[in-house]
Amino acid sequence: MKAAVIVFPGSNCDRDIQVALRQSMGSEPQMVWHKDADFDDVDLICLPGGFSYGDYLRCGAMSAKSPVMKEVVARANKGVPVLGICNGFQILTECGLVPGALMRNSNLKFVCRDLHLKVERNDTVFTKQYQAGQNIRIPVAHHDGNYFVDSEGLKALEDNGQVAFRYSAKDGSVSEASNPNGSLNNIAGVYNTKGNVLGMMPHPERLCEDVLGGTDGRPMFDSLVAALS
Amino acid sequence: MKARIHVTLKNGVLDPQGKAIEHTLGSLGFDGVNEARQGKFIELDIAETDEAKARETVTAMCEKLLANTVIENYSIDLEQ
Amino acid sequence: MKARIHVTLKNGVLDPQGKAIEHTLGSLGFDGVNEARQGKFIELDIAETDEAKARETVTAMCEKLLANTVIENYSIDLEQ
Amino acid sequence: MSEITPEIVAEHGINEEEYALVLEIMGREPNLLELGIFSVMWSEHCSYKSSKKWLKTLPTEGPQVIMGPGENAGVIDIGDGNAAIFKMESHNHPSFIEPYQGAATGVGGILRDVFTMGARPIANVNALRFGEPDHPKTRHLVSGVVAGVGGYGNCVGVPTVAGEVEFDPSYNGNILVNAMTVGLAKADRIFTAQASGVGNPVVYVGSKTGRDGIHGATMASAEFDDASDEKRPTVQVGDPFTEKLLIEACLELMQTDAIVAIQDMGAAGLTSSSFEMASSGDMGVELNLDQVPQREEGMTPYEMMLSESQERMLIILKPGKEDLARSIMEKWDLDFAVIGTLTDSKRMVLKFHGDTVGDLPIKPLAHHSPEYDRPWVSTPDSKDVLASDINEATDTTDALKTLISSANMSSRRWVWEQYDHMVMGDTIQRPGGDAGVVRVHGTNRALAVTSDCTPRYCKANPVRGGAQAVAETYRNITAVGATPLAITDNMNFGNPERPEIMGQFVGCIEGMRDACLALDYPVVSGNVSLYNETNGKGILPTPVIGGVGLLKDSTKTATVAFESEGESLVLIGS
Ligand SMILES: Nc1ncnc2c1ncn2[C@@H]1O[C@H](COP(=O)(O)OP(=O)(O)O)[C@@H](O)[C@H]1O
Repeated sequence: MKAAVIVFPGSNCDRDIQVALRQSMGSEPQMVWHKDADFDDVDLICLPGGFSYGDYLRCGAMSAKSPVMKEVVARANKGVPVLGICNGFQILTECGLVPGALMRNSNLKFVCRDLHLKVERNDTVFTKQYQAGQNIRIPVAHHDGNYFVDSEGLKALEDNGQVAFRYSAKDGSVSEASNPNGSLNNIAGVYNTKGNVLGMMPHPERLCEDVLGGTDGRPMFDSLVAALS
Repeated sequence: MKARIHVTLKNGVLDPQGKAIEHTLGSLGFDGVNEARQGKFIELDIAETDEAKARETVTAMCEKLLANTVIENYSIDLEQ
Repeated sequence: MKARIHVTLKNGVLDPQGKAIEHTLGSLGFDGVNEARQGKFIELDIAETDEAKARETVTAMCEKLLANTVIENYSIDLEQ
Repeated sequence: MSEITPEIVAEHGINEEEYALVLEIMGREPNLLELGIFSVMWSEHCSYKSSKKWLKTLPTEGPQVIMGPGENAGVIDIGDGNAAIFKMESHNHPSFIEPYQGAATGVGGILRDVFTMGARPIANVNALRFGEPDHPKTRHLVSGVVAGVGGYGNCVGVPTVAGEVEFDPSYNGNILVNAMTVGLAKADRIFTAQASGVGNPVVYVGSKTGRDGIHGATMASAEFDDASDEKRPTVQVGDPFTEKLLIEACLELMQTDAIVAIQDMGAAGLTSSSFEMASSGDMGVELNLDQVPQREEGMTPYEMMLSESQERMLIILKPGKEDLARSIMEKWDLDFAVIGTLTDSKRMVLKFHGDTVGDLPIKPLAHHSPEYDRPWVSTPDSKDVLASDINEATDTTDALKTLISSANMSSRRWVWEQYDHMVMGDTIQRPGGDAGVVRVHGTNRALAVTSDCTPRYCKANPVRGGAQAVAETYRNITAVGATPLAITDNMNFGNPERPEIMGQFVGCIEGMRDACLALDYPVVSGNVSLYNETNGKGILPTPVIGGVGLLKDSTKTATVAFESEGESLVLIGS
């Protein structure tokens, strides 16, 4: 599998994803500077977390206009899998690859901690190595992860099975109490309609090694490698 | 020419910042605030002097960057 | 009554957001933007109907919460 | 015609004797620009004039020490050819005036001190002290400071892995915001501020210069009164996004061989950075202020030299490397300008619109700044508190509840969850334990970091309190399985012109020295913040210690958590 990680000015989880990919792939992903629109053909494109352009104006708004994003959108539309984590998710919503918007957390505070996610489906390239309905532990670290979409949009997401993950409790239950940021229906990640683009606020790349506190993020990268190699 | 742009959340879009303002004003003892909404206010100083052309350009700026039209409305005031 | 409040950075205070907007508008091909500044726009719906009293209350709200007067200015428009 | 009146001199915080020394050094009356430069260079903040004599008594050497105090940050050897570079710094006064920006720019400043030496910052620590929880200002200050520390650190992508938060009425009018950064560099690729090479270009990179915090450095060294709330000095606004670009751009430039010397523009910005670089290399420098990137129109030389705009660096390049450096800065969208050259005149010559607007000797200003041996009295022994003086608790459950619900014992989760403590993917022990632990990227080693101080001990007995603070960091580092290597410190005290306060300072230093010597645990960097005093009431003596230790095997770390049923509890020590 060949993977690219797009680096925007202000990205700060680019190396973290690089490490996670390297661990699962056994080879190096390509790091692509946002001004380089003509990067190699790859099997996977990752948009990392961070504060691209300082999160100024709206998170992800300015990066979504980067030269490289035109190319990313074109390739995503051709079916190349795209994974956007945290700021990467915000960029995906801003360029319209996935529906909705990420607003300021409902308590207005940055939140960094481990929490639980319910895996909604395991039939995508991202989740084959999880079980559907599995409860996994993954950290979040964001200020603007409050997922919003209008009511028709929400209905469509739910009807099409585009919800990828929901914030859950340790016991797997999904309720307001397990919602860290005010997201509608506890949505932590969404797919596009074709299922080849995934945007998610939690950081699977941060829990891929026992010494860092857990490995529940690793199956995502292993799934991608298995599906795309 | 100066362009003054207001970017506000569409009706029906939850506004966590507005809610927090409402709540905090209440706890500071300011009663009688029925609703608070927070938006952005952007001022641009642009070289264009023709009003019609300026409006066209600034509208394009709003559509392309300054507002996220999925959740936001915008309005533009121009001043020589 | 509606109160429309503009909160803007004082002159001379660095506006990283404005700078980033300027930069991105430039790279999107919008030339001729000399300066961009970003502020906040807050709309309150308040129960008070007397204009003088409303202005006094909203001024107090701005001083106490809505503006950071160390670095920001505010202005208030009221509308019945 | 004299433009310098005694009032103007006093406004610049320069006393009569100091002004006499100014006249002697200059051999003439200074102009306003020159006076402004003296005032910032000789402020307590930049010159350490009250503390120097005592700081010199701290042990600073050891086989692990690569560079001790005197550089932007201390450097220690951590094996495998790597070095850890760290320092702590205060941003107390600005954070009281504007908690978010004050704390944010505090984090930004200490990050620059570390990456300016060639290190990638890998961990942040913050030590915070506030007034009583129900004091009317406390809530606003706590939430603003915590948001500011997080806002900056999270955005630049450096994990905040440890810290402390304490409440005491003595901080009601003077909160303490101490930030520490630990960075990682190759031991043979350390950059310093020592200028050399006549004719070498002096370049400016980073953000443009504005009228921020002019006189900030002198403000930070002057006592507060109630009117200072009204004065509302221009506070600096931080731009962590630009800082992130600056980190990446500087580290990229450091990979080339273009740099002779590099220095961040901290307090007193262009003035202190250019003086420090020239003076440590015994050079002269000529600056053309017209070339300084400016954010506002009509800035005067005085404003440019004294501005504290954030996210700026000064670099001496090797000849002919301008284009290389420019292309890297432009890649990262940062301003780049050649603003001067090194000379052999040992003077700083400032040009503006073709005229010479300032001409000052470098060494006397930088090194012959006043140094005081302030009178001090040692702190009288406080009465021992005997167990029999205290009523026995009638209900231990209630007593426990009182303890754990007190502000100083309560959980700090609310604070550290607002900090990204995992970014960079090497955090092995998150906040909440004895020390934060971060892996040395790509190796099996890890660094443990902690900050500690118990100010009420320091008040009761400065010598033992100072020693205790050092020892506590040592224990916290040991408790996670690491070997303590060295410390940085942040000496926060009241007005040193009062002999009791000076006595607290002297006592704490003595205790720190004793502990450092006993533990082979040298001081490699530090910062002093004096005049933390409002209306004549000083804070508790607060010598915050930041400790760094090494784990050779990062998998062999111990946490505070009980792991399973049936584990044994063992008490060791006295
Ligand atoms: N401002 C802060 N930032 C990050 N971590 C903090 C902060 N304040 C406290 N902590 C963490 O909370 C834990 C408990 O703090 P404290 O009560 O000071 O611990 P101790 O007395 O054991 O050193 C420590 O792990 C500390 O690092």
